[in-house]
Amino acid sequence: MTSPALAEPLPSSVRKPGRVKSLMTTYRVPLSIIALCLLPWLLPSKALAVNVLIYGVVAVGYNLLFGYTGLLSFGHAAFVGAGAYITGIAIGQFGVPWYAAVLLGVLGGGLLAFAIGALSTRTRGIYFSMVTLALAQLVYYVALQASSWTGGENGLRGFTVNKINLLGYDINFLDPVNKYYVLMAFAALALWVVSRILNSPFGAAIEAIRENERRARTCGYNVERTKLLSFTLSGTICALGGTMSALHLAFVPLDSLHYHASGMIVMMTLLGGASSFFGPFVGALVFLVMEDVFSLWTSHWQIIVGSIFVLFVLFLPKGIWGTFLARFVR
Amino acid sequence: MDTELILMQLFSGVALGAILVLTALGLSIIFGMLGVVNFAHGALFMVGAYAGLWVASLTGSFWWGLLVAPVMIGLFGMLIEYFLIRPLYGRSIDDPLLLTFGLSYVLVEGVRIVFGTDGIPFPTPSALTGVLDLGVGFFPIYRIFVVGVVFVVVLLLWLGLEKTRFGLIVRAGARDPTMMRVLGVDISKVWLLVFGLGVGLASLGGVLSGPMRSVNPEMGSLVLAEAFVVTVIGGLGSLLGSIIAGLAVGIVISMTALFAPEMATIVMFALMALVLLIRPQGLFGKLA
Amino acid sequence: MTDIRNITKTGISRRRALAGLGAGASLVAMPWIARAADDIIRIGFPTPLTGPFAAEAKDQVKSAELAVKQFNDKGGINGRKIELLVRDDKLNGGEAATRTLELIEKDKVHAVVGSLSSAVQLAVNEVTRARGIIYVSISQSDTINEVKDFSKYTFHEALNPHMTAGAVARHSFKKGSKVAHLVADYAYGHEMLRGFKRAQAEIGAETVGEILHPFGAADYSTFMPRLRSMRPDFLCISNFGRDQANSIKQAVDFGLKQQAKIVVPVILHNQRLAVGPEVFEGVVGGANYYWGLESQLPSAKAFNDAYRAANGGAIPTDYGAYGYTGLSSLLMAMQVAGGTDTDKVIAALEALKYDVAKGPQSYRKCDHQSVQSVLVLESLKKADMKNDADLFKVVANEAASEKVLRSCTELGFPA
Amino acid sequence: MNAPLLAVEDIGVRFGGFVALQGVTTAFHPGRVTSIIGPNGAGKSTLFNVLSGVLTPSSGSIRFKGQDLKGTRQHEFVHRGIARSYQITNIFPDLTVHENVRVAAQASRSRYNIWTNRNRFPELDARADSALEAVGLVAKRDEIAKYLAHGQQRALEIAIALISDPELLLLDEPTAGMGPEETKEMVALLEKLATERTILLVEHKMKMILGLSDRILVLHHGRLIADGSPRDIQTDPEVRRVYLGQNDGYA
Repeated sequence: MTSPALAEPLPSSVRKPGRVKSLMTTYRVPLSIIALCLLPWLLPSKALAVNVLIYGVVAVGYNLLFGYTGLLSFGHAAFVGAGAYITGIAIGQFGVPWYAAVLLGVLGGGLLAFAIGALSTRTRGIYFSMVTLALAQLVYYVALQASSWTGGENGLRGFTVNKINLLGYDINFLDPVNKYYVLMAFAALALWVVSRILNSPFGAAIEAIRENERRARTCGYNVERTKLLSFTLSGTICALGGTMSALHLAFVPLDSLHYHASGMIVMMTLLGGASSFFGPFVGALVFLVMEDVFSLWTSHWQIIVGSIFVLFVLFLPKGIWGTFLARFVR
Repeated sequence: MDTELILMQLFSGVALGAILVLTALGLSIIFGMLGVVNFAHGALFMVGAYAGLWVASLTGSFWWGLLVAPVMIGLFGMLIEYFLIRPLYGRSIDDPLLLTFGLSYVLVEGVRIVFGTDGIPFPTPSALTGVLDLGVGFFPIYRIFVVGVVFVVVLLLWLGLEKTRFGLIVRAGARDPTMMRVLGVDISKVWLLVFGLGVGLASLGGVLSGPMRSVNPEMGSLVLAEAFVVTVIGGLGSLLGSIIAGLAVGIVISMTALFAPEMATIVMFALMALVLLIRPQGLFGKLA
Repeated sequence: MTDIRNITKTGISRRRALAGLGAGASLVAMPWIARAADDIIRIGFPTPLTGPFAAEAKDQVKSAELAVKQFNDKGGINGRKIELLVRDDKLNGGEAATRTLELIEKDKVHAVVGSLSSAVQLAVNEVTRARGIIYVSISQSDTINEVKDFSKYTFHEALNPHMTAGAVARHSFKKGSKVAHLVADYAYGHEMLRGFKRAQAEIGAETVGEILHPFGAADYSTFMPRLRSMRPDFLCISNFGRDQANSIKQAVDFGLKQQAKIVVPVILHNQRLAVGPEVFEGVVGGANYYWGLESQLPSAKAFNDAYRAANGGAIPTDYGAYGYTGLSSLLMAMQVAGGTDTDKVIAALEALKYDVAKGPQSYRKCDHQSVQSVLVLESLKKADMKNDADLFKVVANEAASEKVLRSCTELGFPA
Repeated sequence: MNAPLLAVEDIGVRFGGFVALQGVTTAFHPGRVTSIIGPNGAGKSTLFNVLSGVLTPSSGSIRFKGQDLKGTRQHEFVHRGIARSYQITNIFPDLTVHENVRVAAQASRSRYNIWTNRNRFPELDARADSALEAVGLVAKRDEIAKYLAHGQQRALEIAIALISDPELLLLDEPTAGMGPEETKEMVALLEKLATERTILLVEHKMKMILGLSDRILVLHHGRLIADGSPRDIQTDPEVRRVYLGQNDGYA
């Protein structure tokens, strides 16, 4: 039980994280992995748990750009989708082994992120959001037109991975538990990578740009190049989420490229809290569980989700996890 | 291709452009004055169409719907500004964008609850049905009427912004809000009115679109994309830019529809990407 | 407004969800609530309860529930009760695949019925195919008939674009008719166009032009001058849903109806209600079902009466009826098979002859397409409507025949 | 006369039709404090922006240590040895004092290192601490910058600028908004800094300028109208007319 004194955030001008908080920061990756191991046994279904993994990775990757670099992209669905499409096409049309297809998806998505980033990071502020949205919509329409590759509006299919071979053992990939833990390894890898990036000097540089772009430039940072690198890394992580989703569903819907999908990523990130490492993951979890549960109650679940989002922007801009950390963890 | 068809296509393009201008104006004005990207623009457009229909069915006249609904929804917009947007001034510029994004979900679902998910019929007012012979082809009278309305609205806006004291305050306020406060102008009142005006324009667009497009809860989603493209090409916040960009996009779509019709949507986004690469701030925009 | 709570009378799934929320919230690790006893037959039913086709989806659910109720009232299948698990697929393939995985892995359904778009049905098909689960698909597509997407577990209850476009063409075009096409540029649009042109070739009707329009466009005004300049006798609009509503509305505005007869491959009851009688007046389109069939067909009468009794006098609609015919065929096959054994049920479905609402139907062996009658409807003038639900005149009722389908060899199946 | 550190040749800046600077030619030699004064809108900040790479001049050239700075991008200026502060306090508000300086120190190396833990650069921490020491902020090391007093924030900004060990330091009104106490401390700090490097100062507080500067430049309507020692400037009739005549010394 928390004491009343701790329930209210202390007005503090000093940043000296308490013992719990600094432990949580130091061991954030192992702690996250433990939480992920338990996840499928706490959620209504394994399929939902895998979706949480996927969107958790996507949101954490997205947050590298949004929360840590301070750039609001409305086009990240393009990278998630690119990862998924490339993986699916590689397996279904070229018979590439699944692990190589994952690698191709991640690299391809990263490359697309580099291209879109190179164009969009030249703009600032609200223009940046608009440009990312427009370029991502362009990707959507290209995928719609290139139907011989992507399946167009029908979606990409025909690449179900039934079993995978790990260290000489055949694993039934249709089994939900197996699938979860294999994909969890990818998620853990992604979390570890993002954590290292955030801990690195580059992590400090993007925070500086978020805090004060002009000052960062005056300090000698090549702001455009740093933003582009952040954009590319963020898009690459999102592409990994996309490849995971391709393996999970054995289907890539065209809708996965639409700007509504980008909006969903933003909502998840904000809901969980863009100011913290694990916040976006929590956001993905809460968003998906909410959707799952509310959509069983009422077909008008969107009004609930929308209202909650509005209230969060107004009153809890730190998000669920961010608020929780600020209030209860020292 | 004969000349008549090309002329006709050009005319269709201008008419479509006028409609695009109408859909973009509200978005452009709100951004220009408040620096807020209203993601609920499309949803408010849709709500406007439903409100127009509702008023028209109560009064039995399309014209009442056309007049009353934009005022009604404009007032509703002021409530949004007062209760939802205002607390966000001074925070990140992204916050109003995110809030209105969430709001659009609420509005769309709200309309689904009240009016159903399928959409409802919105017949063309009987005085404006039929087609007009332009010499090179036939064009719906109603569309010509809409072009006329857009012209009048743009003219009124221009007069209002350039020739009145209120317009002066609005333009000055957009440039330097702190200065206005120093001069004793209650800038928050101006913002309230401008937001209401922008939302009112969005819903006017909705009412006018009712007889042309099918009225359904999702109709705003496409409009939002179109309005974004037009305002971004024109330069966010530039009224003149929106008008020129709207017409240009209309003509480009129309010409594409003649030669490569399946590309008529993609060309809009391609044009936008192109403009942004050459001039990131849009044709008439100022750098942020 | 109906919501799922009202639709799903069993309520089991909801209680389960509530328990899940509680467990999640208190973070108590516990094995997931034990599933229902195996003497219940569970059928998963993904359908887009949110989105533009929510009204059709709700009609589908009501029809499906009716079929389940009728079987349960008769004592179920071999004494086993049937439970319908409705899920919202949000008209999104990814969402549909997730819901289907949940239905299979968590709810252990014995079969899946549903979907309302080509993409969603292909997503569900992919999931059920890999896991050997019987799936009765109830939305239109030519793609799913082809060998590439074939699944021996999947049965295609809905009509396909080839059938509807063909029927509409056969009952509208004459030799020498001039036909202009406005086609949505995606697989479904191209499939409808192909259906029309195939029939045109047989009839000897001439194509005077075709325009592909972007999928999901809102404004069609820029296509109209060219369509007018083609001076067609018929304007075929091969698109669906909102695209159809917008394009017909604008074609009418541009006076194309005075020039040509507008025909569409599929005409929807709810769409006609949403757009209004003035716009649709005289438009001809294909359909799987129309309640007005009851004057000609006893099975339609029986279905309508049962539906009215269960739903406060409402009448069933086209896509709604798929829920009834699709579920009924599956349950009849289970009855024959004496349970849920997959191979036995497949064999029973392949051999099944059924007439539950629209005349005799059966599944073709090679692609599992339901061979069935196709209706050609014409939208009535407002003055000619006898009541609010009296929307269409039945122009033709093309009897079930394998001849109107593409041949098995054409679809890629061994001869 | 040794070679100038920075030589400015016929610099002009135009914004559309507005001429902000015109024909400014001057040179700055190492180890001196030069102040730039002039009424509001005279072009002081524009000149600063040109010298720090924020603005590219419409005409003219700048040579730093004999090298033409043409085409040099703004972020490269600091690597060349020119650092600056801003008129309105410009720090990283949500970082701690130490992080503020440390992130500036890091800009000179390991900018794009995405893999090594940032704590494995002890020399950066040491450099940051010594910069804080120089401006007297060691006690505030772990405080979040936005909660510092105004004068301390200005000092922090100077520490940020100092961390790159610049040869030329451009300070835009370092005492803006300060009370007499804080101003005094800042003047002491500037005097200390002036012993080690070349300083260019934009200021309005005449008393302070006269006490601190070796040389004063006067700008008016974008032109350089006077250049000389504080004594020369005080007696210059032109300067008295356009500048001191309208001001009481505290703008």
